[in-house]
Amino acid sequence: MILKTVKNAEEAVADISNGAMLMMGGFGLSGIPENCIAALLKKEVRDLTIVSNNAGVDDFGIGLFLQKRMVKKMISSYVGENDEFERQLLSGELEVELVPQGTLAERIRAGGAGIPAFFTPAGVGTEVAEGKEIREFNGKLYLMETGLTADFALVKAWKGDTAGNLIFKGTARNFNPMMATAGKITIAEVEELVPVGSLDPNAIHTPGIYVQRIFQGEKYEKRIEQRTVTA
Amino acid sequence: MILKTVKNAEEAVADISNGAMLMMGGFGLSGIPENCIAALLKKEVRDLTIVSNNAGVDDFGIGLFLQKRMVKKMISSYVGENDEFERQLLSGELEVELVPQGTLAERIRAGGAGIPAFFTPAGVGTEVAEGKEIREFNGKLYLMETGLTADFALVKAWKGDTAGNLIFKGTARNFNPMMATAGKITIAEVEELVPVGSLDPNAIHTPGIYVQRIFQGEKYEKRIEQRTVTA
Amino acid sequence: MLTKEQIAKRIAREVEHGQYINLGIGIPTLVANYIPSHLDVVLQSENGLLGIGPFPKEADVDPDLINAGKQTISMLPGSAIFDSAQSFAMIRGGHVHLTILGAMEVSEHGDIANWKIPGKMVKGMGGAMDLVASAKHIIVAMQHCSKDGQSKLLPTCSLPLTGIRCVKKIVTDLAVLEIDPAGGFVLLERAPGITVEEIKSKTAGKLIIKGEIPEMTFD
Amino acid sequence: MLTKEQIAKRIAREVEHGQYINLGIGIPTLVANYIPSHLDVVLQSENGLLGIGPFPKEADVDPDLINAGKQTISMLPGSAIFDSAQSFAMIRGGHVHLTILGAMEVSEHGDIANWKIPGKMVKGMGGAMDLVASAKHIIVAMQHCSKDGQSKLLPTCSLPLTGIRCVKKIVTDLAVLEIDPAGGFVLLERAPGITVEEIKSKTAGKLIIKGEIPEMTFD
Repeated sequence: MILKTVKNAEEAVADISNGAMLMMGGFGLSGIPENCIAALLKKEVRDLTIVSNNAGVDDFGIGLFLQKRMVKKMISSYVGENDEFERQLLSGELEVELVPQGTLAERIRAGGAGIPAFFTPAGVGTEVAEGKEIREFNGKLYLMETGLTADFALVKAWKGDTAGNLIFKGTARNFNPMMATAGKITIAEVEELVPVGSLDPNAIHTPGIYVQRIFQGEKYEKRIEQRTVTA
Repeated sequence: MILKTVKNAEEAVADISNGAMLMMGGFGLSGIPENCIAALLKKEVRDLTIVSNNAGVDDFGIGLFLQKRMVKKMISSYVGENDEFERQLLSGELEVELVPQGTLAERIRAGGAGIPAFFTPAGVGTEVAEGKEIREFNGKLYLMETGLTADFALVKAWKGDTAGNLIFKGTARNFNPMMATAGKITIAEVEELVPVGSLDPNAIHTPGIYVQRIFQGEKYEKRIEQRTVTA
Repeated sequence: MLTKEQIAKRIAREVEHGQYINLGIGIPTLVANYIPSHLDVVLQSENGLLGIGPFPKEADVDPDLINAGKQTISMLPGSAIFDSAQSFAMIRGGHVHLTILGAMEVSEHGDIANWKIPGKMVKGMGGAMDLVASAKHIIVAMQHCSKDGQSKLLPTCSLPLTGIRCVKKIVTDLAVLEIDPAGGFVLLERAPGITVEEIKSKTAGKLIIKGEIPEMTFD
Repeated sequence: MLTKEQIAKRIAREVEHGQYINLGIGIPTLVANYIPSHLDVVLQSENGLLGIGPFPKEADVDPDLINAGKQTISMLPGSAIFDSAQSFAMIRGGHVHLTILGAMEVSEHGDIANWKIPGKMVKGMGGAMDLVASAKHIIVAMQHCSKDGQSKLLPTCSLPLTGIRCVKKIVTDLAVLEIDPAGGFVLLERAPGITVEEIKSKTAGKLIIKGEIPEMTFD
């Protein structure tokens, strides 16, 4: 096996520099790469283009990048939980490409899978379709969307082995597996890093071939956005 | 949960009739739906269009359909292990569409995922590209392929629950998960059928939403094509 | 006028046995509470879960288990977890039978707008564009009028669209309506105590009234 | 003339540390036996496995564990299993670094034909078209001439193509050659006892000979 272990988040993100395009896993605050985010905040890299379904909240996740004005452009599907984001967007300080969530997921999968373009019905007849090719298949209209890759993909998994194989937990899986395939360099942080041979090959969510660096993260806060409970 | 259990293979394939288009899981003889194949052989349905990576061997798997002349057309990537197949093909008795294996896998996935078409580099400059749209993306040529669905998908899993959730074993997974998504009716036969709640939700390969009928198969032969061993 | 709970309760009557259903944020989420227990249905959350259960007990709260509204949830036996690409493969591929979602505006041709108010509010479309472009049956849950009294049932939408010719049915605080394939809101039911005249006056788009319009009843 | 094992042995020298590699059926499969143990590489099988191990002991034979040649195999620690769509996502997406496969013909521009002889043999392309259209580095293992003595290194292929301008290197029983980007087979090494003259006479395509051509050595 090819071993991918690095020491920690700082080492993992050491070569991410100003102007980089990053994919960051997570849905809301669930399954986000907390350690990589902290390391990047410390580095204060700037002019980042970030592909992430959401933009965090004002004081956690990608929201912290926005506070420090580290982001040039966001490619996301929903950014409703972040006031600072909305302010920077409406004032024109931040460039934003809003993409339907399924299209975003599929564009990332396509990018990782060597598929340069595909057709989807999402967005036909809306401003999302502007400037895009529309084509009819079997009597229904579709628009062409392109595959998406990034310089780095930062993903967060539950368990991982030193060969880069990953297993996610619950709905913290979300965008992480596709993003892992679409980074030129994919960095995985995991709650538990285990030796090669400890994971069931039949239960791997992301095969190690997609992961270039892996480390065990620490002090996961896993902040909850909407704590809803039954009495 | 929505329960999908049927009694056996006979009940599962009861409404498959002449002229149907079927997808059948498996790579070589590994992971093929043996019980459904036996039930269809008994029914002697004819004029089938079959999507399957391979065509079985002369006396097992889909090869048995060919012996009985039940097949009108095969859509496959490799049919080299079957002499009767090659004979019917060269003599023109059998219609065949040969598709690159990755393109076949992706066409099936696309069909199940509501993607009517996508671009792939496989086959550019070859006879596979004849009549297809060629387009350049980022300096490389790609051809457009279309999504594929079928009237029925027949898949074979290791374990399944009564809600249709499936787990495959080893390389018997192969084409089964994509085909499960692309059948208007998907029939899953499993080695072990367990009650809802017995499988780890985090380890499901095929979510039950894709499966309309499930039953526990019997007497799996699992014939080996090339028994290679180390002394 | 129906309460939010009553809108959810009324929509729950549209649910059929054996359906896989995606519930949007807000009133649609409440629908889950009113689906009759003799119907076997499965709720899909587009962030990657089939088999959403009730909100968890405090002790069972798991930050790694949320719905698309980022609320903590539980899983029912028989659940399956998957990634976002697989989730939208299900949606786009037509495997999810019913989508229930909110809207800012619906047009008499079934167009829907629910993601953007230019210059004012930009939250993003999330999964809504994929859902409305894909589901076989789409029901909108919303107030009949905006807070400043403007009808949200219009000849054409004024806000940026989420999808075109996709909405099949609308349940508001005043009425149940369905979209006529030729255009127009067909009035099916009135909320208790609401007259046809009132609905007519609060519907800016073409309202189609055929025969007597029954009043909804709730136990 | 190299034996099949020697062809495999020579190709194994092309393998680099850290590579993910797909080995085709036949001679390419033998390459696995000769990869130096100090190199960490991972073998991919396109039917859905990363981490192919040696053939199993008789007692460990598992019909649910085969390679793309339908041979029973074992898995190494750290393996991962996946479906065919994921497998070709890896291949098409350029995550597999090196592909080694057989051929019936190779042209001096790197075109390859290996799946069909019109009217005679139709086995299908399997995964070969995806592999040659995608891998960054492609090495062909084959005999220099066909059984009836015809050169398989041609100006242009006569058989239906598998892919165009994709082959980088060729190892035959007579020589190691690489494709010149401008066209032509650049002769790199001779098999023990084989003269440049013989290779020249058995290469129908343009052969490029620069300086002294070293003879391969095997321990």
